[in-house]
Amino acid sequence: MAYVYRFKEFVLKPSFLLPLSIFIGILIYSFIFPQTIAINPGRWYYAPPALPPSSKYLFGTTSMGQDLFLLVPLALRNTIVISFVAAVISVLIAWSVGSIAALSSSIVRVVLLTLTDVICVLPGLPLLMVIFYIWRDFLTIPLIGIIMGLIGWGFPARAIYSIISSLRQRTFIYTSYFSGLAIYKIIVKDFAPYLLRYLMINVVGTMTWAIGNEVTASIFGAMKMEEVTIGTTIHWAMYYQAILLGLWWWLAIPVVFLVMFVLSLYVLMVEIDKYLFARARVTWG
Amino acid sequence: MARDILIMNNLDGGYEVFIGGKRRVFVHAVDNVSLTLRDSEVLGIAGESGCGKSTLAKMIYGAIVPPLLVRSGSIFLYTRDGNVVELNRLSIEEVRKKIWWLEMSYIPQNSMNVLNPLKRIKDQFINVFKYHNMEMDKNEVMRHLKDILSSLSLPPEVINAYPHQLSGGMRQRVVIALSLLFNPRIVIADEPTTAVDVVTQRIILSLIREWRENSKSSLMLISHDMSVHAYMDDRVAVMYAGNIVEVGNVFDVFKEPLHPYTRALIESLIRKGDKTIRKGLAGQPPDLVNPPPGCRFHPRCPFAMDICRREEPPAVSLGKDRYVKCWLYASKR
Amino acid sequence: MSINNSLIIENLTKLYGYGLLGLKKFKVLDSISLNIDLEKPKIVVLAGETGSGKTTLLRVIMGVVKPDSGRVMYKGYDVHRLKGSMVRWYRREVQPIFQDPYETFNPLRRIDSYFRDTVRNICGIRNGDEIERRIDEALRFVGLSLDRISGKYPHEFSGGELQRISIARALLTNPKILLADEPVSMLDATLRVNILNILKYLKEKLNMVIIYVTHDLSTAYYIGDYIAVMYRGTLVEYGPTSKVYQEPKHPYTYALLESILEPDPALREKYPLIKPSALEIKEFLIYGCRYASRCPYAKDVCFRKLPPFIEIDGEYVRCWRYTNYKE
Amino acid sequence: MHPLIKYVLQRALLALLVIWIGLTISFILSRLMPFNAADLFISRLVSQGSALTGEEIEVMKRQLMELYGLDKPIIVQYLIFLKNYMITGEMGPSFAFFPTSAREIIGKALPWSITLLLLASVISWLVGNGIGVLAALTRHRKVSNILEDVAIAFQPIPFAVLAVSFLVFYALVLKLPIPSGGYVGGATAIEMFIYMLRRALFPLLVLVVFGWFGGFVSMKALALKMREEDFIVYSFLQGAPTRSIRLMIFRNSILPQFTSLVLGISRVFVGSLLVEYLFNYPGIGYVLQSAIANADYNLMLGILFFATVATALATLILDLVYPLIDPRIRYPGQG
Repeated sequence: MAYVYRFKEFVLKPSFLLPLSIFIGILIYSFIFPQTIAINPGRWYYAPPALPPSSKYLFGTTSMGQDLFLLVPLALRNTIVISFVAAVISVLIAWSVGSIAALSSSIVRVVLLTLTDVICVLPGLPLLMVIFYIWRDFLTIPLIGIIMGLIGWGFPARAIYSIISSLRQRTFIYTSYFSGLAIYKIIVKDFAPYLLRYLMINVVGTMTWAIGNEVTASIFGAMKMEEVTIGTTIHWAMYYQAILLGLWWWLAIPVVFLVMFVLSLYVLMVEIDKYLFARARVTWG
Repeated sequence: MARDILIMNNLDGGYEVFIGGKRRVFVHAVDNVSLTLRDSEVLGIAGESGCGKSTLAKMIYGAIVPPLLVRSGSIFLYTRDGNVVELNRLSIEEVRKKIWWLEMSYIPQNSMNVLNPLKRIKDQFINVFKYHNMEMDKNEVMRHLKDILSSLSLPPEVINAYPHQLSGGMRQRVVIALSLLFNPRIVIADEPTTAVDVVTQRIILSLIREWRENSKSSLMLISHDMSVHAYMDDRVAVMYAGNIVEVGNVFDVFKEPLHPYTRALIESLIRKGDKTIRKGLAGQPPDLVNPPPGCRFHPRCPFAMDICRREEPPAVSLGKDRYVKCWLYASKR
Repeated sequence: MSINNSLIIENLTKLYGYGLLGLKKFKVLDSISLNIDLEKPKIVVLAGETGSGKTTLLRVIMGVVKPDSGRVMYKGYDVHRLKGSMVRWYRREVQPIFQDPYETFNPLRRIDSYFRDTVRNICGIRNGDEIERRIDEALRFVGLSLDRISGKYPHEFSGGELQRISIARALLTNPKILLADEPVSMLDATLRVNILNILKYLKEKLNMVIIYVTHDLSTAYYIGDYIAVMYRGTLVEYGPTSKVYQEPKHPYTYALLESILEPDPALREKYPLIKPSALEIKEFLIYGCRYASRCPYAKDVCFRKLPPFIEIDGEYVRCWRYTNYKE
Repeated sequence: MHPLIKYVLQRALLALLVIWIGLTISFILSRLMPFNAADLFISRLVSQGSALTGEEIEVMKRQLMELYGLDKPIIVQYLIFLKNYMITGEMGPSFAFFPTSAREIIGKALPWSITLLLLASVISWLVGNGIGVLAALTRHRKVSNILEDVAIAFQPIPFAVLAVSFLVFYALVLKLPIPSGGYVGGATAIEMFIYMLRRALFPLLVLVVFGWFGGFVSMKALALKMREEDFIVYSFLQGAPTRSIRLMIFRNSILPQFTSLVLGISRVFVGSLLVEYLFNYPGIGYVLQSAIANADYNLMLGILFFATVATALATLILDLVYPLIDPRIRYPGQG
């Protein structure tokens, strides 16, 4: 006897609705809201400096006279774009390398797996910091993401490799073969549902990894400091001694938004995963 | 006549499961079962998978771990020193210390996968001594071990091996050796030979048979395969959807199966050198959450009558040691 | 027997590696030759213990495992050298049934998608109504119908049902040969007979050849017309089932027949006790007869040289006892 | 050749390969800088009016030329670079702390970092796995579920964010001072070590407080699954006392976690760089920050090299040790 997890039931669950609305809210605030304001929120001294949150400046202002209510969405947007680009690039590389390694002959496989091992072992963050620092004058927001993607595909590629190699051994692949499916169709029909799940985990995992790297590198100052991101905002706050001066909002507001974004993304992923895979689960028997 | 050493009265239980984390249902796997096990006999429990055989074995052994739940019934055991204990009144600590492995041991289902992968075979044996606080000289233990292993045709090198280094059949024999370690008076074997091929099955069954004939212990053998019962049993009990539907001497049951289910089980067997078309049993055992009313077998029974659909049949005693739970043999109301 | 209407297995050898990087090899299949003519419907049983190579042989015939030497000829074509549309043709002619019904279908895919794929891709039928008619027809052979299965996932069926569904899917292409890999070993005894009866019925009704792999010699006799007994990668005996059962020629076949348990308590005292031999990779590495170390008739030559596969009145056997080999 | 030796060699080769690739990347980076390092920095030093004599500037120029071999063909430059790093260990001068060499600065900071790193990764691994197994076995389901919720909620948050939040909390809510102070001169090794431990206490606390989630979550899941394993149930039925069963569950589920211990070292490495900087702990992270603040490329490349060597060695050790602990995984070709 199986329990069928219905779509409606899943969508109406509070544990799905709440993170979904937070997620959408943050996206609106960070992507649509900045389009509606005329001034560049990164500019200095368009607001009085170092004001605590009030009804006029909802999230307070920085020592350089920036309104955090206007600054944070821009920073959030840039950070999200960086992490998303990094995730897309790393997933593309990881999936091609992992699946080619799993499906090809021994020499290609050994070469690709060794390459993957090397990428896994290379210390990502120090490398990124050096790269970012040397080319800080040439960096753009998408480029930061691309560079992170080029370095962060090691562990996902390893996972994809092992998933595909074990899927290959399953009997139902033979059934599909004898149902007249060509190899690429077997990959689409039989592998895809399993891989889809991992794709989701992969994208979310790489995004949080990239966010972490962006913030850490920025705190060290190894980043294009003129770009407004969550990391650079924190960096400047610390650079101008926000803690000593007691300007807690300068640090707390960006951090709170970032945490809300990461957590809502993570919970959404967990819930969608539960729904997709409840179908295949037999509750008892 | 041999003495009864294990008496089960009106055992009733099953699994409490949550479906989708919400609805709570009760899977009624064992429904009002009474049985006795005698001194020095092999009692077989037959039936398809999903009929509650393994659950019954767990209940008798006392392996009551949630979600398994015993709702009523009692089990009496005549111990080695002549006392009678009611097993389900004892605390789990007492059962663990005094009953398990000393009076009664257990060969679990898929026994080739029950050994600790990180321990050498000899340490797994030594651990059992430790569990029961037995002080033994190390050399003596080793000698004893080698004896037991060689009686199951296992080479002595086995004791230093890790489980993954042995073949499936060898691991199964190691588990049997473990269960016979203290020469218990009762062994409960739950499908000891499923998942092995016929040759290995034959080997394992002959080894168990040989051991039992020497030790005069009692064996309760659970298997869905009737030819295993024909080879091993003294008495056989047939179980269907949580009920014992027929009990009897193995020769009588195979010669003249009474319950339509028993008949179907035996008729579906293929004999060596027989090409005549056999009939299998259509359908499958019922859902134990909502079993059919009346006799649970009636939807699959070729002799089903009106009364079978309404009322549960009584257990009818037919001669010595022979019980059948079927309206065909009851005085119809 | 014509080449154009038979399945000919010629001198098939398959090596598997073990040890470091798989550099040491042993033969999972060693010089197997077998001719099966496709004129008359028949069931050929491949029998043997775990590790006898019977499933590997079946996979080689399916074309999904490549042999290291030797070949499989189907109707005059080498199965492993088919190209383009001939691959599709071979998949239409030969269809498999697998051992574990729960592994046969992807748990995340609906059952009927397999049926539609098969009809569309292998039979080349595009018309929706015609597809449904074909599927329903095939399912009726095994006592099911399209309505019963459409839109459902594998976990909504019992093992017996899934195995029947698996057979029905194989029937869609109207295959000449059905390759059944222990289709009943995971099922209850009561359900086994049903599946076996379906296979028997199909053989007659659809004029098919079924190659049936099993380790259970009693079902082998029930269903088989011919039997091939395998031991540790070699084919030791092949012949009509009744002949092999009445007078087994190879000592291993004899031992295997002895191990059958009869469902009759009256017979049990007659069974001899069998002592086990540890299944060892060593037995694969012997140059001679693999059974030599367990054989009561073993001579020196048995350990050194693989016996030839010789014919004795309609049966084939691989044993030195039936040759006039002198040392 | 004995398969074991072959395996060890294979793994060691992989480690060397990683180090080599790391070095090559460093070389490419130093060559692809959008400016000529040597000229730029000498001119910068001079323009800053630093009190360098002409002689010192000459020395620095010579050292840089030697290190990079700037006047030779690119292949020769590459070989010289490899030789300098891998064989002589010469990394050239630090721009910011001239005339101290980069190697000397890193060498001074390294013991501090390694102490912190090892302590942090081992302690947070122990804490995470220890609580994890207890949470799986405890009868107090509520407590263990709350712990799990906390861990799951914190797990996806990047460590940098947690560390900064902690700093804000520590300085603004608790109003406590941030410890400072660096190397002490003239102390004995033992005094030095004790001082080091005292200084490490605070960053260590941060690393452990936010470092146990991963270990906890996976260990709890593993131990819960282990509890249902056939061999555990079988031991229970054999009459094993609860204590033995708990020990067995612990032993069997801790094994796969060794992988995460070593992987954890590289994760903690990133965290410790940050914590060292945030809490003024005089380790590699602190040095890295000043290298960045002073545009000291040579020092940055040196740190990158050390980081590569460290992770490569840690992975190598894991690969070699793991089969010793788990009998199921033998070195290939063995038994």
